[in-house]
Amino acid sequence: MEFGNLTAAPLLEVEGVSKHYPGVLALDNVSFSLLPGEVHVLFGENGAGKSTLISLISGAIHPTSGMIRMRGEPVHFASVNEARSRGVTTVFQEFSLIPTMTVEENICLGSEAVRRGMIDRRAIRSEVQSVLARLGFDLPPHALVATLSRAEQQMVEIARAFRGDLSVLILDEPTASLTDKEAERLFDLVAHAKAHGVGIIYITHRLREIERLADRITVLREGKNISTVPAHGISEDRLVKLMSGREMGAVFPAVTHRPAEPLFRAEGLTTRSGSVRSASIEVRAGEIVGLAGLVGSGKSELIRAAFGIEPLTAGRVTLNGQEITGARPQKLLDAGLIYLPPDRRAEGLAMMRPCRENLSLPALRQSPYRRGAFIDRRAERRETNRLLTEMELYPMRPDSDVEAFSGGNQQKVMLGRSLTRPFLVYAFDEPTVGVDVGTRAAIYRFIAGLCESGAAVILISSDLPEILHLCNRAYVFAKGQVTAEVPADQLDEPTILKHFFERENAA
Amino acid sequence: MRTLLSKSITATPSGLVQSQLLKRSFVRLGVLPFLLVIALVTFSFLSSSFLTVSNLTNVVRQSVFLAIVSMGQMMVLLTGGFDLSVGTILALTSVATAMAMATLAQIFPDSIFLIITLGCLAGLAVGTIVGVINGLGVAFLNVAPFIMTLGIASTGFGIALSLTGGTPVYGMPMEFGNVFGFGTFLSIPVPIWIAALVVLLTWGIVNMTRYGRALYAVGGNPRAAMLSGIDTRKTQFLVYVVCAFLASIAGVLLTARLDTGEANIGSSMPLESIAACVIAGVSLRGGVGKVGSVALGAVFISLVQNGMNLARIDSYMQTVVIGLILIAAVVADQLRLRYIADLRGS
Amino acid sequence: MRTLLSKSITATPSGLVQSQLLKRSFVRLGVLPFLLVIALVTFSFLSSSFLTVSNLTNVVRQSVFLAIVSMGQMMVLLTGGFDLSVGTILALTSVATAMAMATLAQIFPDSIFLIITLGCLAGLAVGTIVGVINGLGVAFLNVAPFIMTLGIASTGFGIALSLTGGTPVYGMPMEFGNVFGFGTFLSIPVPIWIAALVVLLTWGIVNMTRYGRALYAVGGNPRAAMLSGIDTRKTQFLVYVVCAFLASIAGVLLTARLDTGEANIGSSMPLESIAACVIAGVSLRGGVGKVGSVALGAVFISLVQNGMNLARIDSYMQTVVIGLILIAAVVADQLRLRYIADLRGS
Amino acid sequence: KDWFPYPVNIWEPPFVDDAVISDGEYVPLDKADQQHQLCVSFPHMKDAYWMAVNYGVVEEARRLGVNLQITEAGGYTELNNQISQIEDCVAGGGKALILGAISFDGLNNIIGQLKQKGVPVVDMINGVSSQDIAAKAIVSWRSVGRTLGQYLAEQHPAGSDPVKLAWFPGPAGAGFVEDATSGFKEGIEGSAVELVEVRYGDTGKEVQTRLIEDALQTYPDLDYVAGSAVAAEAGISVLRSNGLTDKVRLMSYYYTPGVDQGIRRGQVLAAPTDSTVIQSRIAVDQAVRILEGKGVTQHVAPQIFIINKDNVDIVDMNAVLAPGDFRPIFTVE
Ligand SMILES: Nc1ncnc2c1ncn2[C@@H]1O[C@H](COP(=O)(O)OP(=O)(O)OP(=O)(O)O)[C@@H](O)[C@H]1O
Ligand SMILES: Nc1ncnc2c1ncn2[C@@H]1O[C@H](COP(=O)(O)OP(=O)(O)OP(=O)(O)O)[C@@H](O)[C@H]1O
Ligand SMILES: [Mg+2]
Ligand SMILES: [Mg+2]
Repeated sequence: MEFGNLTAAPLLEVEGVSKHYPGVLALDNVSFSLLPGEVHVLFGENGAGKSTLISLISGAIHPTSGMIRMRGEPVHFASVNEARSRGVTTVFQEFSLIPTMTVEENICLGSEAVRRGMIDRRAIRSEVQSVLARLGFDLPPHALVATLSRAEQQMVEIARAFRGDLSVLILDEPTASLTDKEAERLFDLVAHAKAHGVGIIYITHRLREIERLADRITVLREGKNISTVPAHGISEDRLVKLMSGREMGAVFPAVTHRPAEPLFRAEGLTTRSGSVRSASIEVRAGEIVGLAGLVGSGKSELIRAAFGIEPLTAGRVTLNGQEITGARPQKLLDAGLIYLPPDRRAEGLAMMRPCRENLSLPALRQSPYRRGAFIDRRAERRETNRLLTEMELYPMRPDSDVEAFSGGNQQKVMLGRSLTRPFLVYAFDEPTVGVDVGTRAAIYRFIAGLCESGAAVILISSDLPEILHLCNRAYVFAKGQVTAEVPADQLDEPTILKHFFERENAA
Repeated sequence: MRTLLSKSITATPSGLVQSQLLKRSFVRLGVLPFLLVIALVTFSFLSSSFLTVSNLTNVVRQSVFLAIVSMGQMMVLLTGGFDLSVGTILALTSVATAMAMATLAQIFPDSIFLIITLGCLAGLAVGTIVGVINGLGVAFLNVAPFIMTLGIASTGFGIALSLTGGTPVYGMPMEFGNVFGFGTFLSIPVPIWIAALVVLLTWGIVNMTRYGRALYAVGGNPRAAMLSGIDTRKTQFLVYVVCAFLASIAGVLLTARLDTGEANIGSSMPLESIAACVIAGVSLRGGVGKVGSVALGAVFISLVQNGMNLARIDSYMQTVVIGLILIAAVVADQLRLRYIADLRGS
Repeated sequence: MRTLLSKSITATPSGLVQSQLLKRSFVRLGVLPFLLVIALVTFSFLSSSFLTVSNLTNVVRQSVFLAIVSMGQMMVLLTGGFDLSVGTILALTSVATAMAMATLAQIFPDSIFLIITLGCLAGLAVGTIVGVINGLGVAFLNVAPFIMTLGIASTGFGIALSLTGGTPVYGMPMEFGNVFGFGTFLSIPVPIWIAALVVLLTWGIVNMTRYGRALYAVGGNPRAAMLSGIDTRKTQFLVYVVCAFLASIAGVLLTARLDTGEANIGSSMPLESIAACVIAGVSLRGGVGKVGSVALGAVFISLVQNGMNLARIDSYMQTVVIGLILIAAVVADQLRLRYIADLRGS
Repeated sequence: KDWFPYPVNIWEPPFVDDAVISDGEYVPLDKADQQHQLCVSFPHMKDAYWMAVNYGVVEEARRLGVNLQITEAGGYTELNNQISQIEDCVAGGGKALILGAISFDGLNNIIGQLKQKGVPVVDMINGVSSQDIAAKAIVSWRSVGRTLGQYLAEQHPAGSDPVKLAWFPGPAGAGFVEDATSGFKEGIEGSAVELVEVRYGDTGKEVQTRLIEDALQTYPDLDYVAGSAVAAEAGISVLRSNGLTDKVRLMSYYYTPGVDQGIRRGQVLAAPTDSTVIQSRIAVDQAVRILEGKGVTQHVAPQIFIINKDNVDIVDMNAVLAPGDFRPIFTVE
């Protein structure tokens, strides 16, 4: 692992910036510097202020105090556009994509090639194609972004950053919902950019990536810069301690599976959109079953179809012996199946509603929330507070709108829903998208808890280690079909990867 | 972080503290109470007869219809919808009620009570049916609420006209008007009692029941609501029915007040009711809004109109002023949101 | 429902192919062309004088004003906004143009050309200023477009009325009407030429320029647009100015057509123009819409009105029919979207 | 110079359908004893006709030396608003109400209430069915329509070659529109005039223009376009554009500056007038007389007459129209 030369003049300096948000001091006098040709990782708990910091640098928001220098001279980016014109491009954590526009339009949005005042369609097309080719992302350029899965949207967001010439590249959790295949391509490009003297700020919660990419690491906690350390030879435990300020056990708990009677069975499911074709899986009580596969392989769609939000053309789904094919979510929730979607913004949360309401939503027809036709608001308050403490939400602001929460905290609120009432089968789709190591451990613990308390858990994940450590069995998807069921004893990386690409090898 | 912040607040000099107090009430109560007070003061300077019990009762009675309609409109707006047919519903209800009563009066001339009850029911039924149609269109045919309700508005108006031939319908028993139009109970006009009841019920539904939550959820993020097991279609369908029902209550009251069935009323209701909601801070994108404020909004609009009449402001000027006031109200609300920003969490 | 549909499709493989063909064109062209054809056929059966060159010219000429206004309205809708003041802008422009010309005609009785040019400019200026105010309010004071434009509409109307007392403003040079109202070029009425130009320009702006993209982006997701380096405020501000400018062009043409300045025109414009957009598939949530379809939408509405007049459908029925047609158009569009889904799958 | 004495019709007994109508002359008070506060309520203040009414009441109030507060409801769909405005005005100290009603029956309640309060109501222009009014200064729209119809019938008596007429009275549902229409139908009954079409529509000029254009498409052989003044004015430019100016003739059932200009230029054939200004002046005088307990002719109205090219120059326009430079006034102090 090679080093950005620390002697060179810094490309970017942030000097004592603070950012006040209503009721929150998101950044507290933080200083930070970026050298040309280095990958500088920002590391910290959810809500530590990472995104806020890079939002400041990229001109999306403005500091309450403090200043930013670029190549020595002070700069005040009034807008993202201005920052970009100075070569600062950003991949935001909450995507900056327009759902109603096509992939192509999104990729070149705001800086379309123009000829004589008119948009130059041909130039744009070729440019987009080349970018996608370089990244090796196979995305349909004319598909509406609204019809893409979160992962695919993430790829669009990334592709956008690699257009034009850049001097500072900011990546806010770019791999949060990517599988290794896509991630690998990204890493190559990062390395390439780095070799050309681009300074890269990289935010991630995945320790493996830090190990893989980082030259220096800046740890933020509660909006303060705790310390900046060179990456080589720093241990994970040390990082985690810096991050959370306390010792932390292993990320992955030891799960004891006691597979009992089958609770969830999907047989020969085929979706109308064709994203899943005659796929069958079975999940037993007391076990965690993983669904793995590349982006767009259909691992989510299978469950989405079972949960009645993707039209089916064939197949049947049974829950605890009772047929539930094509039933609507309300019925399914009552029957004991809950699905937690991967994209909290699009499908998870009502952003302008308070945290509390978002949390209690699925359980309002159950006691203790229910009082006849009414809501027992005291009980609701009590329950939600309990759940939020259980989910370790910090800062604890049950009454403020989730809009104002950090990414990870929003995730916690959404997952908290699965605790509001008991279910037989839990389906988590990318449950740890953008959550910090501590929270992740917490989430894993409570998933394990669910399993051990005899529930059936389906874990859809692009993060292999998750599958490997937590699952009892795993189904591997490719091109919308189940290519393999991997039993516990064969559950290791090579086996699964083999099945990822099976079709391609065959073809 | 919270500790940090509360420090920084307590650290602020004493002068700031008082302004903080004002701000707090501003934030809690919203901007309307302040506007109401301002309006009251201004107009009582401009006209001696403004700040009298009789006139203020007057104002409230005049605002009754708008207030009731706005309740329904608000619920629709909460789901991210729209109801442009409330005016037509008023008209249809009025015509239906009058016709029903007129016919019944022919058949059983002397059983007043029966006539009135059945007449009202007929009116409410007709109005509510319009809501059912709106609901079906929006919830099950996915027609954009704007067009659905606009289309129905035009259709219904046409029907009302061809029913009446454009002339008023009379022949309702006097008692109807005497009770529901001009009657008083504990020296407060009956319509006000009814409106108060409606507002109270709406408040209960919106804040205390699951259905109310569903309204906010559907408006806030339909897909999320659906995944959380809320029947978004049912929620939407119902809200249009409820809205229509409330509108037709207003229609019945208005008919009682006019003592005739008129096809030609309510045309300004859709925009006025939406305006009442928006100045009360209801978001047209759905998911945001408070019942109390909307009621105030309706009263506020009527109050301003009344005040301007008493202050003898020439009626061209009035249209100018009312326009500016609407805008001013929303601008003020923007300021309020800023303050919220300053206060939140501390 | 959905599953049923798709089943029945997969069930009939042979019928599938043909229906697919129809569907594809349906999907590509949208629903309006079909509706237009249907309307044309129906009405030419109902009235012999309908399908004549003179009448069709008539229809197009009548649709000119709505078409031009709808262009502006559409751009506003694309950004997720609203413009309820287009009617008032029409009225103000009309009054301003007429007054300016009348006064100028007093001063330089014989320099017709000067009078007309300055008069038009005056009208356009006044109209556009209204847009500037709307823009400032929405983009910089964050007032909800609905209220901002509604308030301005009321204000402007009041001003227009107090300028004229509601009576027509006479005294414009005949030539103005002769050219812009009734003149023809290559035996096609001048207003049609101008409208065509406006539609073409709008099409260019919306589809060929960065600003056009910005409109869609801001409507599609304002925050994302901002993060993509688009100046959302500027975009919004401009769109209201442009909309007002187009509306005032329509106003000038209408004035020429009526030969008088009128404060009482355009009251139906806001809703009609929005309706024209929505049946053309423009989303009120912003970000979706095609210029071509909107132009068709405007023509369609005028065509139906004209057709019904020629078919001697009585006025009451007309309001009923127009309402139903609006809804039908949108329902048909829903079917289309469902087909799109199928096509993507198969 | 004074407007009175003015030739009027007098109804005896007042307010009943089968009253005996006699001719007479109206002479108002020359001053009010004290400065009464009167309320005047209009349906709207958006066209030349109501401008003439406004002119009439204002001038008469000034002449008599009383105060007025004038409100306008904003259109014929705003009945509820008119009621509120009346309540407000009375609450504001109005001693009497001069009412241009939106609805024939819809205001009976409020009128009843006012009577109990001892506030006399003078009914002008549009008319109401209530018996609780104190006086009426009304030319019924029905008889106005009938007058126009009869005028036309005289020119095309039964037996003469038939003529086609399209009728554009104004917004559907507005009382005066429906009345004028039925009156007109009565007028042309049994004549050679064929009423081929009745088209309601908002009294915006652009709407009327469109209706007329379509009518001309439907009936290429149309002889007359008649209806509201707006329709007549719109007709002028439409006919000009289709080069039909001397083929199709225009008539209006009430009188406005536009119609006036049209008649003088020979573009409009004829229009009846209810002497709008006088009617309004009488209403004010009646109100004052009632307040001062002086004798009042309870039910009276100017005689209707047709204005056409022949008499347009001799008619005193101050009895019919507001002066060109007049702007609506909403308060007289
Ligand atoms: N728009 C906002 N309004 C109010 N508070 C905000 C807003 N955005 C962020 N915050 C607060 O600022 C703090 C930092 O948020 P930020 O998104 O920077 O955290 P983060 O380090 O990116 O966390 P994550 O890893 O979950 O993305 C959090 O406490 C968050 O609640
Ligand atoms: N939320 C969604 N809305 C619309 N289409 C979707 C959505 N999610 C997935 N799809 C479509 O279904 C196909 C399969 O997506 P799916 O989510 O099942 O893939 P996946 O294996 O879960 O990969 P990932 O979810 O990581 O993208 C995708 O190519 C996408 O086009
Ligand atoms: Mg973040
Ligand atoms: Mg997925």
